[in-house]
Amino acid sequence: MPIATVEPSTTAQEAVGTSSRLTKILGFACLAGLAVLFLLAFVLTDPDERVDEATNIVTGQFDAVRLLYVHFPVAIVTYTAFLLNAVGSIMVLWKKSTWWDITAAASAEVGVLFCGLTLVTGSIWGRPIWNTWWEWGDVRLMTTTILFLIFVGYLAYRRTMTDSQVRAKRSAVVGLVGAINIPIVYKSVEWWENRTLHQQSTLADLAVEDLTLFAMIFGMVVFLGVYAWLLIHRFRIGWLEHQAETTGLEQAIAERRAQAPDAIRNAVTQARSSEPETGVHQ
Amino acid sequence: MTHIGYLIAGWGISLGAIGLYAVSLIRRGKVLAARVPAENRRWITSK
Amino acid sequence: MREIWALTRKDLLIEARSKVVATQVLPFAMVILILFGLALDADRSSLRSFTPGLFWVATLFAGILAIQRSVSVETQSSAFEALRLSGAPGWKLFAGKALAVALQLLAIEFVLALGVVVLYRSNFADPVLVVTAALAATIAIASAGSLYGVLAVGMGVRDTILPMLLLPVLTPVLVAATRAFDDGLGTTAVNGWSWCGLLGLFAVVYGAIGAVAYAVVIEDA
Amino acid sequence: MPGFALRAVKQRSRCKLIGCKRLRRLWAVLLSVVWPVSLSFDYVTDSTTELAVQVRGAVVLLGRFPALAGLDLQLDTGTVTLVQGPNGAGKTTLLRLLAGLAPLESGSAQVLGHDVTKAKRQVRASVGLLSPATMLYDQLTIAENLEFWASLSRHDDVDLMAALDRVSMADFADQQVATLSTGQRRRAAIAVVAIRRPRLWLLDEPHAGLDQAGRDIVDGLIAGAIEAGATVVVASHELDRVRPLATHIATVAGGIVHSFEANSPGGVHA
Repeated sequence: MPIATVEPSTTAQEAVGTSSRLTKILGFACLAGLAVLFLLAFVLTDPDERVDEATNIVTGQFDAVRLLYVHFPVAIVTYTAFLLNAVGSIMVLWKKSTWWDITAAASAEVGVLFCGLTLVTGSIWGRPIWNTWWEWGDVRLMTTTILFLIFVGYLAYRRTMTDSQVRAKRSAVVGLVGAINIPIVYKSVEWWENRTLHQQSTLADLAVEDLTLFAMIFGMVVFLGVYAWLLIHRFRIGWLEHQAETTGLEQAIAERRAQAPDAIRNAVTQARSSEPETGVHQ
Repeated sequence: MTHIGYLIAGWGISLGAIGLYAVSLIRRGKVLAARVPAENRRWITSK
Repeated sequence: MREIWALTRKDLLIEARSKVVATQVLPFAMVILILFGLALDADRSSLRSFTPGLFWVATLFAGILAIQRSVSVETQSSAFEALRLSGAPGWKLFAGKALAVALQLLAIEFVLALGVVVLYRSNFADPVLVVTAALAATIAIASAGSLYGVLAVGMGVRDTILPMLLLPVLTPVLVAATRAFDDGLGTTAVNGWSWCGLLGLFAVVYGAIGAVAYAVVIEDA
Repeated sequence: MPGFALRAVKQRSRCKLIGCKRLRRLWAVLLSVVWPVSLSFDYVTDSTTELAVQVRGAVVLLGRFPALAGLDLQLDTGTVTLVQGPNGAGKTTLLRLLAGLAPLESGSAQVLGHDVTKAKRQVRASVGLLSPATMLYDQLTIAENLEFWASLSRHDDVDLMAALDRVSMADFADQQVATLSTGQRRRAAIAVVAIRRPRLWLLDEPHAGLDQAGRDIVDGLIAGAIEAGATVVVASHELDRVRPLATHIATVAGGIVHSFEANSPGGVHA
């Protein structure tokens, strides 16, 4: 991750973006964490192998389990991101807060990325373990897919509006209704097919060693850090966009007001020319 | 190591996509920051 | 109540005069049925076993059009402004618009039901269950649809964004309604009434969300 | 022209918000020109009458364009105000703001004692906005349209035929709107506003598209509204028509009220 180096304040005007000292520290910590996670996932932990003592047949996920060290944290980040979006949506509707609107939008965008990655990594893991890229009968897969579609729609919806107040309020409604829908989707799909493959082979069913569990939790922490880094940067972009809008606004108001004397002079001329229907076009 | 192709694909796609997204964010931020006066970029100044 | 009925009556009256749903949306729903039949190679037994799903997918697609029509009735003469100016509470406006959509959807579903009986040789073994499930599902679809319809108003891209927003949200309704019909049509042995109960819950939840959110959307901006 | 009062006194406080030195200087110059005149203008200080409209520093955005750029306006109950100004001055947006339809970016606006942002529904229910869009359903007859809007705004008790008669449209009551001419639609739209018995009439180009008889109907309607104790705001380019009726004339330009002056109704203007 190329992060701008700290520059003396005199030249801070150029080459500064959305990074600050905090995000630089966080960014390097995340890179280091990812390296450690990589080590944990590929070197320090063992493949998932269970030996049936009666028949001596070896079962388990073998090395495919190493995919879970990325799939599980990414999924956790997805749900965190959409939860934050729901919180932001509530705050927009309750407090009419621009800050929360930008946060909600930022979190949804990062959430859609991670949701897509959850689906992709889950699918890649499912191919050797479930023997299929896609399993219709799995509740979590279906729910996550619907979640993904709802928030892709949310992002597309945000892009259709330019008025920031209208956009904030309406997309908050869309985000919130989408979030409320998630438990409904989960419940209905669970009823739909009473089996879920997920429950057969995840965290709880692995030959759980301390290190496996630690790697999972460590991965979760690292990816939440990555999420925080992305969220902060995305938030600052949204905030800069908002700033650019408001800065433009004050100037636009000033220019608009300055039109008044000219416009009146034209209007007077127009009244004298006794053609009241014709207005002055600006 | 079993399933080596799946592992490379899963980890590669994940880290690659996140990395690309991070780079795009930084780029977007730099372009936008140039359009906003410095005093409004509060995280840069130590206020 | 008076305001709700006035709105519903107005929308139905406009439909009775313009016949947009009757001459465009309804035939479209039948076209979907026939396309399914052709695409699935007119294999009667598979068509019959797929009937519940095909029925509800056709209803959802036709429903999108009916909702767009319901919105365009108001936008064509900027009547949404006048609805706001009427001072009527948002939830009543929502109820009136959603009720009109629901009644039109029920008419579409009735014709679709005749269609699957004739075209797919489906058999409505348990009419009480089928009608109850259809009522609950229709209320849920009309509620969510009316809300998303008004959310998409005021944008040039209305026609393309509405399905993308609405259909993912309606997936649970599709699942539950299909399962209830599976029982009602005897295609799969499931407990249709428990699914029907779930549909009833959806109708209540989407109705409540719609009423609150519609007021938020229409009273602002 | 006596009583020419630039209502820039309050706008001085907005300058800080705008933060533009050039503009502040501009206002200072304008103020110094206008100040002696505005002293003699005691309309604002007389607060014995109830205010129908009170707008302070209103900024309304259309997209990112400030259609209203810090507008101030006060109107007494029972007045008829002609809002004049060139196209794009912000007249329509001002009327929409007063109807509770335009969101305020900053500033405040009270209409008939209700805040337009906090009590939108009360504001909307008590004003009558006649806008360029007729807001009639094409497929319904005039009578059905009237009936619908009457029951939606809980005015079912009004005599719809009498309302149509007042705009000379009783003969067309059972015709679909789609078959009517522009002028006839305008008349029907006027009837829709009239049955609401609004306390504040907001007329946006009420004379547009009307024949001589139709214009007389509008004038009669304004007179009737005043008799009923309502307040009227007319945005119009038909100055010769409205001036004889107006008690005040507000000139809007550049998104602000540029001048606000009393007018003696009854045909001062030739």
